[in-house]
Amino acid sequence: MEADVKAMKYSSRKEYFLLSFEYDEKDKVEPGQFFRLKTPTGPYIARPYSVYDFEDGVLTFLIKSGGEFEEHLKTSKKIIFDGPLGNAIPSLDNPLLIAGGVGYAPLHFYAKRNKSHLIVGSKDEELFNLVDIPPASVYTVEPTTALDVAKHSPTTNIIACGPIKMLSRAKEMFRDRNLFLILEEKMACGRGMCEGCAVMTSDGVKFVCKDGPTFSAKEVNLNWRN
Amino acid sequence: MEADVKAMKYSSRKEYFLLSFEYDEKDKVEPGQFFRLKTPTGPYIARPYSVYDFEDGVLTFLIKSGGEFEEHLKTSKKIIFDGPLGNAIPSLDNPLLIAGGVGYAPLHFYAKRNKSHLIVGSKDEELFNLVDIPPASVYTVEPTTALDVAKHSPTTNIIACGPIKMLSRAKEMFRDRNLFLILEEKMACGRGMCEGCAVMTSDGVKFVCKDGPTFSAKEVNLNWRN
Amino acid sequence: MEKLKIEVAGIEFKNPIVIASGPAGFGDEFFKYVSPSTIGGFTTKTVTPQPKDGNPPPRLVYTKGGLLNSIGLQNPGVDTFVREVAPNLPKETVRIISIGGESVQDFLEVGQKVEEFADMIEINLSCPNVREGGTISSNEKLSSEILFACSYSLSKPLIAKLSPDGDILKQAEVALKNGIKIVNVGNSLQGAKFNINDGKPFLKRVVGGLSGPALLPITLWKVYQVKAMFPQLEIIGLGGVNNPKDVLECAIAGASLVSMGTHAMIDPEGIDDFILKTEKLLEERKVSFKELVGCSHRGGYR
Amino acid sequence: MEKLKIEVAGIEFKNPIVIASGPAGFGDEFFKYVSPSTIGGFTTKTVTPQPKDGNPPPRLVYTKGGLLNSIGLQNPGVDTFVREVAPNLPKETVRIISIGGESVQDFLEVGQKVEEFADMIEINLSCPNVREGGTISSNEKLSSEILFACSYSLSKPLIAKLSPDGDILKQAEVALKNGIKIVNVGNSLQGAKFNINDGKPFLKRVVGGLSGPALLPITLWKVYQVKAMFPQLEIIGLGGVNNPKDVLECAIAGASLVSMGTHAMIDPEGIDDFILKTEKLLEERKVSFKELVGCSHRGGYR
Ligand SMILES: Cc1cc2nc3c(=O)[nH]c(=O)nc-3n(C[C@H](O)[C@H](O)[C@H](O)COP(=O)(O)OP(=O)(O)OC[C@H]3O[C@@H](n4cnc5c(N)ncnc54)[C@H](O)[C@@H]3O)c2cc1C
Ligand SMILES: Cc1cc2nc3c(=O)[nH]c(=O)nc-3n(C[C@H](O)[C@H](O)[C@H](O)COP(=O)(O)OP(=O)(O)OC[C@H]3O[C@@H](n4cnc5c(N)ncnc54)[C@H](O)[C@@H]3O)c2cc1C
Ligand SMILES: Cc1cc2nc3c(=O)[nH]c(=O)nc-3n(C[C@H](O)[C@H](O)[C@H](O)COP(=O)(O)O)c2cc1C
Ligand SMILES: Cc1cc2nc3c(=O)[nH]c(=O)nc-3n(C[C@H](O)[C@H](O)[C@H](O)COP(=O)(O)O)c2cc1C
Ligand code: FES
Ligand code: FES
Repeated sequence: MEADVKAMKYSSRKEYFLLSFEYDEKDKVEPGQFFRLKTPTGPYIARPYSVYDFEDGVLTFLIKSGGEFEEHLKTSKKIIFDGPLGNAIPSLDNPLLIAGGVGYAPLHFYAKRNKSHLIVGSKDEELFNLVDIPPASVYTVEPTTALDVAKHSPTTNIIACGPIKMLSRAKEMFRDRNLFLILEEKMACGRGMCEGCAVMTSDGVKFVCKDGPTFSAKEVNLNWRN
Repeated sequence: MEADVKAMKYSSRKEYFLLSFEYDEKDKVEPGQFFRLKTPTGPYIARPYSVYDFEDGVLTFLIKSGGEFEEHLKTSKKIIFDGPLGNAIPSLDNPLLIAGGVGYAPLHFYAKRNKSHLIVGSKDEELFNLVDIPPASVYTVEPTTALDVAKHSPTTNIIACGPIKMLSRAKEMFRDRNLFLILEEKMACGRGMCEGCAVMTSDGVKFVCKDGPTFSAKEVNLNWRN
Repeated sequence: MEKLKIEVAGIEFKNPIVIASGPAGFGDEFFKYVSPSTIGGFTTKTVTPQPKDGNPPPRLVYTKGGLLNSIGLQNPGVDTFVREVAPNLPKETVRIISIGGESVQDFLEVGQKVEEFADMIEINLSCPNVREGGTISSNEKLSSEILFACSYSLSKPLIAKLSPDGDILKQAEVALKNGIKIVNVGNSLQGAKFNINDGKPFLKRVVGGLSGPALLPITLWKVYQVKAMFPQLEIIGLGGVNNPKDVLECAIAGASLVSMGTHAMIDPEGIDDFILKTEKLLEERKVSFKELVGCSHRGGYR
Repeated sequence: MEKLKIEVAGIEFKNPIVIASGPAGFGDEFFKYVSPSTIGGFTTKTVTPQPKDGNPPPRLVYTKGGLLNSIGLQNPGVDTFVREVAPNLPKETVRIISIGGESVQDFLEVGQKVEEFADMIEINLSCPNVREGGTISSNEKLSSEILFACSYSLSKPLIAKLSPDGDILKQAEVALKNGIKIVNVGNSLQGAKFNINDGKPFLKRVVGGLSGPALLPITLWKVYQVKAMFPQLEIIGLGGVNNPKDVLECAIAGASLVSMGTHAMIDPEGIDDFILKTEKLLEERKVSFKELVGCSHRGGYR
């Protein structure tokens, strides 16, 4: 489907931006789901982005700058999109949300719709000037990471989204909690056809696009990747 | 160099369009010269277009729809350009200008700056609703071609621009007149480096971009192409 | 849709558009978006004797205007395939089952097990993402033996899927000599991409298969050469097709069928329209697909 | 510019960016836009014994994200070249003269005549646009003889320009066996495009050479393979380079020099900036170009 770019707002040093366009909600959009985005001129393969916000018929995405998609966005007025794809983050009782960098996107949307605690970490301070963070959340700039902070929380239910190294560490640290990880793999079809976004689980190879992106930490073997 | 698209105006059935952007005339722009145009997202190789008009710092081009350049223009707000390239049409005494289709572009510009007679032919009537044609010009829709009309003119100096078949016929018909042809060949560098836009002349292979695009009909061997 | 019909090896195709092996998987997801009655044929993901997990991630790398994949033939193995997948392949389209393996034995085993569910069988000799030491097609002896054994033992029409990386004429000759009448030209082209932040390849096996629009001119030249040298072969043109115009170009170069992988995967909802537009191009030119096939070798159609 | 310096075959390059043979012609126009002191090396258009008119038009076809060319080695012939062009090649950059022909004799004649004006000589074995029956590199015997004779008779460092269409390892082996220490991987890839309005090829010889960004992953994989098999060869990475990142990728794969044809042609004014950006990428990563060369074969640089 096609839409006009409604707004594209950069952070101060242009490391991140928020992209929004109107979406006539034919299918329900849930936190954790993603859309595949490209422009009419490229990139050739649409890139998947988690929904950062959906309000009053406007979808918003939080995107890290520097790639081919942004290159095309710089001149294009139109978006070609496809979604919502993937599954919703499970509804947990008052979970702790741990976000690293643009991993904040799905958790922002989740926090808006579900009671939860939030810790956001970023190497790059300017992220916090771009996004909105619910009151009573914690945000932290490296070297103190979101995980360092989270360690001190007693909450059982945890949902983490961020760089793979952070997720691996979270899996180590929170072995005995009810931890969910929102995973990322390069995608081509976004619908479980091409076998591109594989993740190894206790139940064999699964796909981030179709079976995820949220997985129970216990279920996934992140070492397969290394 | 980069410029914002100032206007893009289509003919009724979208077969043609006029594209304009601002140009700060560092180099003098003369009728017969061309610019290489693309957008930041493509096409990969910029396409050459003759200047249709240059007034008040605004360059205008007359372009036939349907190609890759238009594809990118549909969404792009920016033009990347390069020019003016090529040589000016020689200044002749009150010449007859014969245009076929978008071959009208350089002749429109020439007619604005030089006293001349003009005959424009087009398969497609809607061209005439898009472009402006000086008063006292003739325009004709196939099957009566611009050449059929031109036959009856006694003028010695003739400049023709249009499809290669029209130019070949003009060369046949006006053997004993002072005929100039504005030629077209696919171009890559636009500056006489790549040897892409070859034309055979009595003086060996020349290049449309560097030695043309206007050539004396006597000089060129159009049969080399067939 | 009269202008699109074509018969190949005695099999009627309502149109020449065949979905390529792999990008659309086994069809279960794909046919949620595409009605099997619109497409000429559907090729399954390649099936091997044993289940395969495929390669560890990353399996995909984005490149400018293309895609590099290293899936590694993940599939449930022929037994599960025959039990759970094959019987459900839609009969409204020509069912092409792609078979893979390492040895003659492998190909025969898979071929024989899937045969009853297939209208045609495609012998995948050219996967860039599994064997050490190159594709099977780069080994003339092994591919000869596989093709000969399959020709001898299988009764459904066979397609040999060749590699765009090797000598295409040599591969076509090997196919023809071993009883094959249809060749698929070809698979994805071998490519690599490196991470400038650590100096390592993005893909663990370094090499992946490049697909996408940029391949089209390469595909067209290979199709043209094979048709020029072996006019008796039927050719499937595959690699980079992404526009209805490309379908006509493939036919003109010599292809009797035109296959699409990546494009069908990234825009399944658009396939219906793609086929309608292909038909429209033919109608505007008052020519049928069949008349176009190989016409560049006869001086064009006009 | 310390981070960009590299020495190849005893010749100092201030940076590894070498303009490829052809798209920038003989330099007369090109050096109006580019200062020779900014680029590492400049390769002339290929020179043959006799003048060549080249192929009749069209010589270019636009493809999606690429360019198909069929120039046909138009050049003034070696005698005019040596009289009018060669003495004026700028000495502020490494002057590489590309030589072509049909026979051993041809290559020797051109090589000997141009040698005094060249810092290096590139032996073009891979032009897709002149010979009937394929490139010289597809003929092992002929290319062996040419390379052997040149190695024996010419004293400037020699580069063998290989074809991406043939078996790159075989070609590299042939080069090495015949005394060549530098290989250029590679030329444009063979491709074709057909006119759907008449069913004919756009190019009179049907085939042309495809260049452009999409080739990069293909080039990288070929560079990687050659470096893995023949670590003693110095490699020029060529085909699809269009971004400073690509220069680093080529080095990582194994290239000691990185060449650009089409990109240098379409954006000569941008080359200065391109080289500055390449240097900046290296500085940000605290690594020199030389350290990157082939580092993927050593587990990366970090
Ligand atoms: C389910 C899911 C959800 C996602 N949600 C988000 C989200 O909310 N926000 C978000 O920003 N991303 C998200 N992503 C990631 C996103 O899909 C893209 O992968 C990402 O934006 C990069 O794509 P691109 O087109 O911007 O960059 P690409 O062109 O793919 O490049 C990616 C990066 O690599 C760099 N690069 C290019 N070439 C090289 C090289 N040779 N060596 C080293 N580096 C190189 C580029 O400069 C760039 O920084 C999500 C992914 C998944 C799977
Ligand atoms: C000096 C000079 C001046 C010029 N001035 C003008 C001018 O003023 N106005 C103007 O309109 N043009 C002009 N041209 C031509 C222009 O440069 C382009 O060649 C032209 O616009 C087509 O480029 P494109 O990107 O639009 O289309 P392309 O993408 O190159 O396609 C060209 C046409 O071919 C069709 N096509 C694509 N593939 C196939 C196929 N397989 N078979 C058959 N057809 C196919 C497309 O649909 C399209 O109609 C000039 C050229 C020169 C050399
Ligand atoms: C994700 C992906 C998976 C593929 N899997 C297979 C496969 O299992 N068997 C096969 O023969 N080809 C496979 N291919 C190759 C395609 O069938 C096709 O030959 C190639 O992608 C070129 O065509 P395209 O440009 O239309 O995609 C795969 C390609 C992709 C992109
Ligand atoms: C217009 C044009 C002319 C070329 N002429 C030659 C030539 O004379 N000799 C040669 O060895 N290669 C020639 N080439 C090939 C280039 O040197 C280069 O190998 C190829 O274009 C791939 O690199 P690129 O993608 O950087 O352009 C030519 C390429 C183009 C596009
Ligand atoms: S992206 Fe294709 S299976 Fe997930
Ligand atoms: S376009 Fe390169 S010489 Fe004319």
